[in-house]
Amino acid sequence: MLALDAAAYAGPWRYRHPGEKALLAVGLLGCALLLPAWPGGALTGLTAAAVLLGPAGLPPRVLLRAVRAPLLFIGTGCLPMLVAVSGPGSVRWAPEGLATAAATAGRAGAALLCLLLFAATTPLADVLPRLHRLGVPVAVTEVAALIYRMLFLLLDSARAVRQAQAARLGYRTWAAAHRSLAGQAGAVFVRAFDRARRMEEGLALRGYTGSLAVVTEARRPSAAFVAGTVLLLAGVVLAAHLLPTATALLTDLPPVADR
Amino acid sequence: MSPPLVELRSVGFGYEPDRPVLTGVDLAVPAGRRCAVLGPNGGGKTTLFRLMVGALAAGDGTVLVDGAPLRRTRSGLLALRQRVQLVLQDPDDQLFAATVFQDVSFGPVNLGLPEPEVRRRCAEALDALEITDLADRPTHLLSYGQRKRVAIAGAVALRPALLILDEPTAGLDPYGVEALLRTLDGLHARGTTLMLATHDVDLAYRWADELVLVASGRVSPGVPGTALAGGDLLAGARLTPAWAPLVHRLLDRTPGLAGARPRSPDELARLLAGPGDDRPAR
Amino acid sequence: MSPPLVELRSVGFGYEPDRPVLTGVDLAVPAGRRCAVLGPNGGGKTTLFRLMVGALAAGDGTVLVDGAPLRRTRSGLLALRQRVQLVLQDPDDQLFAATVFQDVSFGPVNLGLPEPEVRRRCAEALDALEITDLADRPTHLLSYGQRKRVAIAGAVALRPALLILDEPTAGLDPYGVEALLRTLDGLHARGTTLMLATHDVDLAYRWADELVLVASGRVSPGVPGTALAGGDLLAGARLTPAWAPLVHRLLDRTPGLAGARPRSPDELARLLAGPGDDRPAR
Amino acid sequence: MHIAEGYLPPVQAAAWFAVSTPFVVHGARSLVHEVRANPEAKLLLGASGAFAFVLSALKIPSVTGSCSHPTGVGLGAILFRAPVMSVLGTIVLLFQALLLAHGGLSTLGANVFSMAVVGPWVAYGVYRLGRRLGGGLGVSVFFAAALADLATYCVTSAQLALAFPDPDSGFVGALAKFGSIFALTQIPLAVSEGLLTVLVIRLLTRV
Repeated sequence: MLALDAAAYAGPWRYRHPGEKALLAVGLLGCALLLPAWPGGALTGLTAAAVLLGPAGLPPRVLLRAVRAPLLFIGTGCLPMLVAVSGPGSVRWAPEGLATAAATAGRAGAALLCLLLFAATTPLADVLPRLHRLGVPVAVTEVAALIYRMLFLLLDSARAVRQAQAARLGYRTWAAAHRSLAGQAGAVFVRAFDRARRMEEGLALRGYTGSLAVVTEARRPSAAFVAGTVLLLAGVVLAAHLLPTATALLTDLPPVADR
Repeated sequence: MSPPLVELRSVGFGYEPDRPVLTGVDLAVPAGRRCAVLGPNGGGKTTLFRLMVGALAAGDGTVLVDGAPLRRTRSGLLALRQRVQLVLQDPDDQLFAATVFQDVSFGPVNLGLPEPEVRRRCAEALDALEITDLADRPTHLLSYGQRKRVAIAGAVALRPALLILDEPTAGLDPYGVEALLRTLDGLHARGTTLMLATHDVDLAYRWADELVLVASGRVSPGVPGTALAGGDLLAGARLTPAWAPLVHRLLDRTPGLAGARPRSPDELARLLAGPGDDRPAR
Repeated sequence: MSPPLVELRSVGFGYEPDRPVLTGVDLAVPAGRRCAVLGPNGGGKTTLFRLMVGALAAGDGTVLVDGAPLRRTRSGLLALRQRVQLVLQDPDDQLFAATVFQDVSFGPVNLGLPEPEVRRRCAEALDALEITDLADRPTHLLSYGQRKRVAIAGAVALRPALLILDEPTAGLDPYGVEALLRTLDGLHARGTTLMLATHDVDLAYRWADELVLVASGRVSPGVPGTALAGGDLLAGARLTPAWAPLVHRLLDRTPGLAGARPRSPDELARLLAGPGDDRPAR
Repeated sequence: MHIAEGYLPPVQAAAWFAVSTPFVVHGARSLVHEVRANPEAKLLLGASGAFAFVLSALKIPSVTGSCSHPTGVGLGAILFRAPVMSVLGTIVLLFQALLLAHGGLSTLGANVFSMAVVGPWVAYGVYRLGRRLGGGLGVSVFFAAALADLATYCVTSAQLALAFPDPDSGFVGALAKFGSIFALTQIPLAVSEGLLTVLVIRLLTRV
């Protein structure tokens, strides 16, 4: 199972309206992107992490596992900023790149936490049927919903096929692993289209003639949550602007007082 | 007297021109029945069901619904689907939506019912299948047994008069089978006529009030329970005998137990243990 | 005396830190057994099997193979996989090559055997499963029962000493079940130790020479056949009693039939019909 | 390799949305059209998208011993058409962001351009060209999949180079730097993906 998906269904914000969680997460994401990395980005990241681990109730274990791969990308992606090339073979350390690298890593790290704030609290089951309100064609949202349903079936198949192959020594050598992987992809492909065919028949029996419309669970938006979100966002923006001024004042004042 | 819900009259069908899967099928399902369809894999059970719900067009013969010939037009089929629903063996063939509630709502929404009525129907179907607590759960995190119930609820939400279930107990453990049968009894008590396919001869014997045998392209309705004790009919359908009718014959030869009719091992165990001795064998 | 093929000593396991699936498992599978593992869905049967084939690492305790602790290194697992093979319930999860022969040859090819030896092993496995005639058929055009056999052949081609089958009879009709059991008996006669999971208490009773109950995280080996007639152990495992042991008790109370031990309804039918009367009830 | 959430400067992230949108809208239009003509296509598209998601989650062994994931864009574009892949790819990228935290919302535009627009079109173009030049199925599929994989990573490198030009040599130097990290190391993996795709296509044409 996918840990973020499972967390979204298990968490305390499960029954909140997806719109209000989107407002909070995307609002914070905007702060992370648009405010200067220091201190705005850092503040945003801290806020997102605090909300995620606090009221949103995400187990720290899940959070740590989720950030591993993206952090690896961020780390690798920042390395080239620390060197400069002026021509073939002439490479030098570029200490001036450190600021860019730090700002980028900070921004990306904060943004990642904002993304997780949405992903780990908002079930796609609540999001997909509402996407057409944002102008996405219904056919596309219905296809997306089918992808969402089928990908779990296929992930299970892929996992089971891999285990069966491993049991029959399918990953012993590099060549065997390639053969196994092709078999795995092929088996999943055949399963995918078998699933589609069978689901077509199954849905025809339920009266499918072209529309997959369903009624969505009612989710009442909470005025308090929205108000809290707006306050929090305003607070982050304000703090991001005041903090440099305040620190500047604090660091500037003593010398002034000395004189 | 009201006509049968669904009736087949000398119906024949084959997927390929000269290889008939079913021939000369005469079968009537009156309202109120609990009908078990027994037969081997590949014997034609699923084809029979598909003919009854109009998913396949009969090659020969006539399919009647409420006494009137089935019209295979859009509106004819739409009317049929509100009278007869088929639940397939693998729930993953019929569940497509992200949550249980969304999935169950599909049929009523598709009928064009207003939203409050859709919600009412869903609540009713979830209640009938005893899965109200699952309503908000994502489909992909359910167990197999739970998904089976959701698939049945999706059909029940259309309020069919006849509900046909293809191997509903396959893949369930004994406890799951008993729980599902109790739920089906509840549906039956609410007035739904039931028809189910099974390989389990003992299950058919103890649950059904009509037995239909489907094998090698022939459909034999009205099979007596005693025929499940063995014999050519059963062997021809590649089925093993049921324990229960044999045990009944054995009981009739056992002093003090003649006439006892346990239909499950549990009942037999109870008969043999304590209360069974209330008719002391002297 | 040779050590058990596989032995678990106070093994515990959980997929998540504080939710154990199995605890304190002590189980030994000596060579030559026909062992049936009974238990409800979600009770831990599959987890037990995956621990035995090294697909999962035991949280606590030790897994011994041929008396030596299992090393979870590349070579340790390689050796294990040539001794113990697990066949999963759904054959589609295990068939990934285009034709039956290619699929069955997967294991031997991965072992790095020379081609003539690969062919010999495949021919042997196909023969053991009685599917030699299917060798060149594409796997996806086979029936469910045939696919099950191909999946088993794929494991048999590695010549395991212990073959574990997860619900091999699920989805088969009674005839298919009997045919598969006969085939498994053939494998057993060729020297393969067998272990299978099933929900079917009567099947376990008549086929196995050792019964293991797996329920709510506990594994109870050496369950006597009489325990399948009912009682707390069985009820705790959410299983219904088997007919056969109850019928045996009943037979002992029936004049002229005491001591008869039919293990299937077929045998009971024969006993009650003709030859059963060779001990006339007077 | 998806560009992580928040990695690109906001203006560039927005620009990539602007670049990708026409392709995705075009893809969505042809999807809506196809589904209207043929309702069953919805299920096939659902299965294709789910397959693409799962494919990108498979672990592919590389010659260097490390593991990576196939992009799957080559296989997808050969099996379906490039415009449809652009919309399916967008859905899959959104799911990867929300279910796996691979990629992100702000970088969706950039990732869509490399993986759901350029990759599929390269695969489709190379495959058609290969077939027209008389290349066998295997050869055409190999180059289509391998080059689509490489093209995807080259575009990603270019996107990063545009965002973070080298202090001495600007875009060109940055392209060399990011390219050597993301695209050069990808060559063996592209070869792996090419071989894998040939094996899958062979398997599928045989059945």
